[in-house]
Amino acid sequence: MSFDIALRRRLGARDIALTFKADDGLTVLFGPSGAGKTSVLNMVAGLLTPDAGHVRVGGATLFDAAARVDVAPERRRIGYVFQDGRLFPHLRVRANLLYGWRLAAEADRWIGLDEVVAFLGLGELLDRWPRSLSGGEAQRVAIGRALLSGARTLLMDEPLASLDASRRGEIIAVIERVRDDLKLPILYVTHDPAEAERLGTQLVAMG
Amino acid sequence: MSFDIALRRRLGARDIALTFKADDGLTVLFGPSGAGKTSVLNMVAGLLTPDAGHVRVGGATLFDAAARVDVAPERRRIGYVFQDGRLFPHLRVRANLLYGWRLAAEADRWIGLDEVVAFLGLGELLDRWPRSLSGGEAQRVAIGRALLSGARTLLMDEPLASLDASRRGEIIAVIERVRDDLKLPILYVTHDPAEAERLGTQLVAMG
Amino acid sequence: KPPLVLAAASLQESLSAAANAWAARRHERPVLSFAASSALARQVEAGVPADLFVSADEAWMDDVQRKGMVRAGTRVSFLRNQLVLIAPAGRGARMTIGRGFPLARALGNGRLAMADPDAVPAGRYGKAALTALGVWPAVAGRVVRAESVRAALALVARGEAPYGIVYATDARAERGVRVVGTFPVGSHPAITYPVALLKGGSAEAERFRRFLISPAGKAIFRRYGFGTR
Amino acid sequence: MLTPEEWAIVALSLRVSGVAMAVTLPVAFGLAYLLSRGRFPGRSLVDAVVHLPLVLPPVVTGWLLLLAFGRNGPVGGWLEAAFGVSVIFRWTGAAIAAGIMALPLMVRAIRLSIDAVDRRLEGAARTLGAGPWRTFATITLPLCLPGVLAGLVLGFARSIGEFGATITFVSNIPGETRTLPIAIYSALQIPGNDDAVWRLAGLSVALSLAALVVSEWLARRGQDDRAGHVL
Amino acid sequence: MLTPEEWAIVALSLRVSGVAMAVTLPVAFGLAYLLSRGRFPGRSLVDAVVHLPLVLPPVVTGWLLLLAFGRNGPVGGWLEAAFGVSVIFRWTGAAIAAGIMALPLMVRAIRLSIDAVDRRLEGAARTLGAGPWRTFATITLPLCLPGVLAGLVLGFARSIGEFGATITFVSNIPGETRTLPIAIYSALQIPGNDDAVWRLAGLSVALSLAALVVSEWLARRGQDDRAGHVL
Ligand SMILES: Nc1ncnc2c1ncn2[C@@H]1O[C@H](COP(=O)(O)OP(=O)(O)OP(=O)(O)O)[C@@H](O)[C@H]1O
Ligand SMILES: Nc1ncnc2c1ncn2[C@@H]1O[C@H](COP(=O)(O)OP(=O)(O)OP(=O)(O)O)[C@@H](O)[C@H]1O
Ligand SMILES: [Mg+2]
Ligand SMILES: [Mg+2]
Repeated sequence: MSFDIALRRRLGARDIALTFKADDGLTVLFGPSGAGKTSVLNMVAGLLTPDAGHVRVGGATLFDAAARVDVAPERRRIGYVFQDGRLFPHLRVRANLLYGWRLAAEADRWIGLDEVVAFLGLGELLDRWPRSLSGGEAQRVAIGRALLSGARTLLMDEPLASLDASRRGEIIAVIERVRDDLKLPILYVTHDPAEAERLGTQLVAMG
Repeated sequence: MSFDIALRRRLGARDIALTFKADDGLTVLFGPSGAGKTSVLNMVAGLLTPDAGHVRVGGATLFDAAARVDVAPERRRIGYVFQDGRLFPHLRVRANLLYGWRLAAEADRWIGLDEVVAFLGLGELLDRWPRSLSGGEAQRVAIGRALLSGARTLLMDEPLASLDASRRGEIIAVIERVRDDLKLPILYVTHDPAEAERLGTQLVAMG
Repeated sequence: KPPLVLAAASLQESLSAAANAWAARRHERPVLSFAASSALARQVEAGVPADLFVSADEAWMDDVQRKGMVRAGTRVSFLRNQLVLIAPAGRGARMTIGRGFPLARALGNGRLAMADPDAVPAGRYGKAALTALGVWPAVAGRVVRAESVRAALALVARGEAPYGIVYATDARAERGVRVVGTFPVGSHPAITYPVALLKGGSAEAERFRRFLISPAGKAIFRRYGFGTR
Repeated sequence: MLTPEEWAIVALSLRVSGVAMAVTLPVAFGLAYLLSRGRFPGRSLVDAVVHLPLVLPPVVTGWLLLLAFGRNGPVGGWLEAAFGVSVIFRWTGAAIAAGIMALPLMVRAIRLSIDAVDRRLEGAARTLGAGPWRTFATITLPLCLPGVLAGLVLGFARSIGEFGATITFVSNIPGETRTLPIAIYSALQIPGNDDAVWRLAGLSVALSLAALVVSEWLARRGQDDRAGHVL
Repeated sequence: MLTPEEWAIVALSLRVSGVAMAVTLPVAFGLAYLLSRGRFPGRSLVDAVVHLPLVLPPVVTGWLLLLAFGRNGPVGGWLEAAFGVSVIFRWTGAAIAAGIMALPLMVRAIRLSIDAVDRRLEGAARTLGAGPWRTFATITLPLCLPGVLAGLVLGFARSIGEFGATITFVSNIPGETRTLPIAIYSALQIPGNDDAVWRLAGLSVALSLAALVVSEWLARRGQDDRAGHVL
């Protein structure tokens, strides 16, 4: 069982709630804008505390309101591609990519800088500051940063939203490899039915 | 002739250059990530000064390096949906939407707040601060803000990137109406072939 | 370790000269710290490791003594000063200062610069003198209360005030002002400067104190315009 | 509780600091904007001059003010000749001293905030039809409000505490230039008068505490609900 | 150009301000962080106490320091008993006075920058495996560096100019506590000695000008190339 999730959280006037279990593979989370997909990802990552429920990933309990378990985000070993990139503005692209990699134990690293740079096409960007990147370039760096952190679980919030078709294809191929060869549980948000179709092992609808 | 554009601009190590003329309707600008699409839009809007060339929209010269013409952005009457939203963080959603509308002459307003709120589904968001919006919600507000400014030209940088299919359909319908009934020139960036197919009167490739 | 002497700022030149003379007699030159008498007195009262205190003001020395910080029998008022009326150089007529002298008329709508009559010693002496001479009520509203005698002196030297009241020693050293009159000695309490050895003061400090109040020491101060007694 | 005389001192202090802030704030903002956005030769010089009142002992600043605004000084002479006004020995002079001493603190805080404004938002406002001035008033200014507020708090506190430059420049005239710190100083000069010192110092503290609480409340009102991010 | 005595005064001033900044900066940062992020009862009180040295006339602050650090004072007595050290009439005391007077300026500037840090970036660092401390050191701290620098510039300038609290607290002892402003005061006490005053004031100005230029250069180096946005 890769995900066993039951969450409830109040945000302003809205109540975000979701319960699902998913087997190994890539779980696509879909739903209309504002349904609460990003909020769920934040709760799984440990950045937002649920009001009630539990989060179990790959058998490990990361959060359990009843049992008062709440593993710190940095110990959840989750790679998160944020919807809005969130690159560190004071670090060059290379340092952004290596931020998590440097913190990971040697044994946990399942991909290297060179490979990431190659399939994301980041070669010429390594010495640039994030603010000078185009929208798609920033998104690719964010994907690379999450992959390089040696995570055991991936959360991806519309990672391909503003990328062109050929680049998408290359990245999808890598995600498939992570899903099939490394067998990492992946929680994936997308609005693109074709993407959901191709990548998803299962679908969870929200809202 | 809606667009007559010839531009060149150096950005760091890259040279962005594009020349095209387009008839009435919606011109789709497409190209890989980093090709310079956003830069071109910025130059048309007057936010980035080209090193050389000219920008003519609907017969009016907005920029001409040789003739030293450079119309100020606020007098170009261009509605711009930015790739990154750029909502004003210190104004509530309603004030964001009305920012340009209040500045437009009565006669130039071709859409009202109620209509925008209805087809973009913003009803419950009007009193919220931008920072609490979800990705797709913020994008919709950005679209509404540009439409409400009474612009004579629209620039849209992947406006539908993170919206679900049904919301997309509604917005596309409005864009078609603007294109066909109001006959505003629109310069539109997208990576989605289906979107380009459905909306584009013509296509311009970059990079 | 050389003795540490806390002394009123107005004694800066004269006491430094005295310390140099002391050093010339093959003594270690004392360390001199100049500040407002009030600040120094508070430091003494806080128990700082100083040896001698020279105040421009008997009241602060009284306070220090009351708090038990003075070595008994070492307090001597050894210097005197005079109070003078000054005007900017080249202006203002000489005035004979006596009962009801026409200071208010001379001021016109100008200001009279003096040190704060409620707080600073020079101001207190000035107010006492003007009161005794019966002119205080007429000029009180025109008084500019400067932070110190030096500041009052500067106001007159800059021409911001047509008249000022300062010590004779100050007026003497500033070329921008001239003395137009001297206050009669009886018009105000005697202006005297006490010195005392502080509790815990060293033997060398006591020797320096004795030098200051000796004829040789007093002669140095007279060179700077002080009277001695 | 307070004697009438103490009330008068507090009222004067508030008037002096209030006027000083009202006049200095626009100047500080202008300078901060210039230093943050301007690229002109002599920028470092302007920066340095703005910092001078901070670096020089207050007495020296007061003395320079006296030289400039005095009857024979360049500014003072001109004021006298042109308008027949004199600021020396007047509460207006105290306000000038307070404003000048507060200026560097205010400029720094405001500048820090202007530096941090995301200029792309200004571009967005331009495309929506706002000219440079309107963009400034509706986008730039509100976005750097935290810095303006911080500058105001620092400046007000500094001006309430201003002593050295004021007494040197405009002396200590009851009802005119005897602000709280000057009254405190006078009280300090008299042996055995510590009670009066403590009372007056307590008043200063109470005054700026009130200002502080108001400013915190204003800042909180503006910020917390906007933040919204729950991460 | 400078007399040996003047050199000694400059060196002492630099030492006093340098040590004051080195010690005060971490304290100021800690307080700014607490005030920006902390939510605890008594927060306003801490805020008020931090501002006190700004509000009170420096002489009063100096006197309070004297009472606290004097031989019979609570801190001074303890220092004496525990370590056998006394800061009174020592340059270390001057550094304490300079640091205390600079503290409020530094806290405000730094706090303004911490308030402006986008906390979502800290969240991102956490998901990448950085614990709270590492996140602080690699994300929060660098992002509020402009404020730290601004605080340092303000604080340094203020401490170079500090006079009232210093002379009240540690007197005017050549080679030990006679910093530049105190030397200027001493020179001012001697009528007709304006040349010396101007020389020393010029020295102060030159000193902080140098500090200012260095800080601007540091700030520029850090910022301009990162900004990158051409809009
Ligand atoms: N502070 C708040 N006050 C009120 N509502 C909030 C607040 N924060 C978030 N919300 C609402 O919670 C909902 C869930 O947001 P979330 O970002 O999880 O949506 P999403 O499914 O990721 O949407 P999108 O596809 O547009 O990114 C949104 O409707 C949002 O407006
Ligand atoms: N300051 C700079 N230094 C170097 N290169 C820059 C700078 N600013 C922009 N660029 C580069 O210019 C190129 C054009 O950027 P632009 O944002 O216009 O691309 P885009 O076509 O919109 O891409 P996307 O589809 O990813 O948004 C990018 O490769 C970007 O990295
Ligand atoms: Mg989302
Ligand atoms: Mg782009």
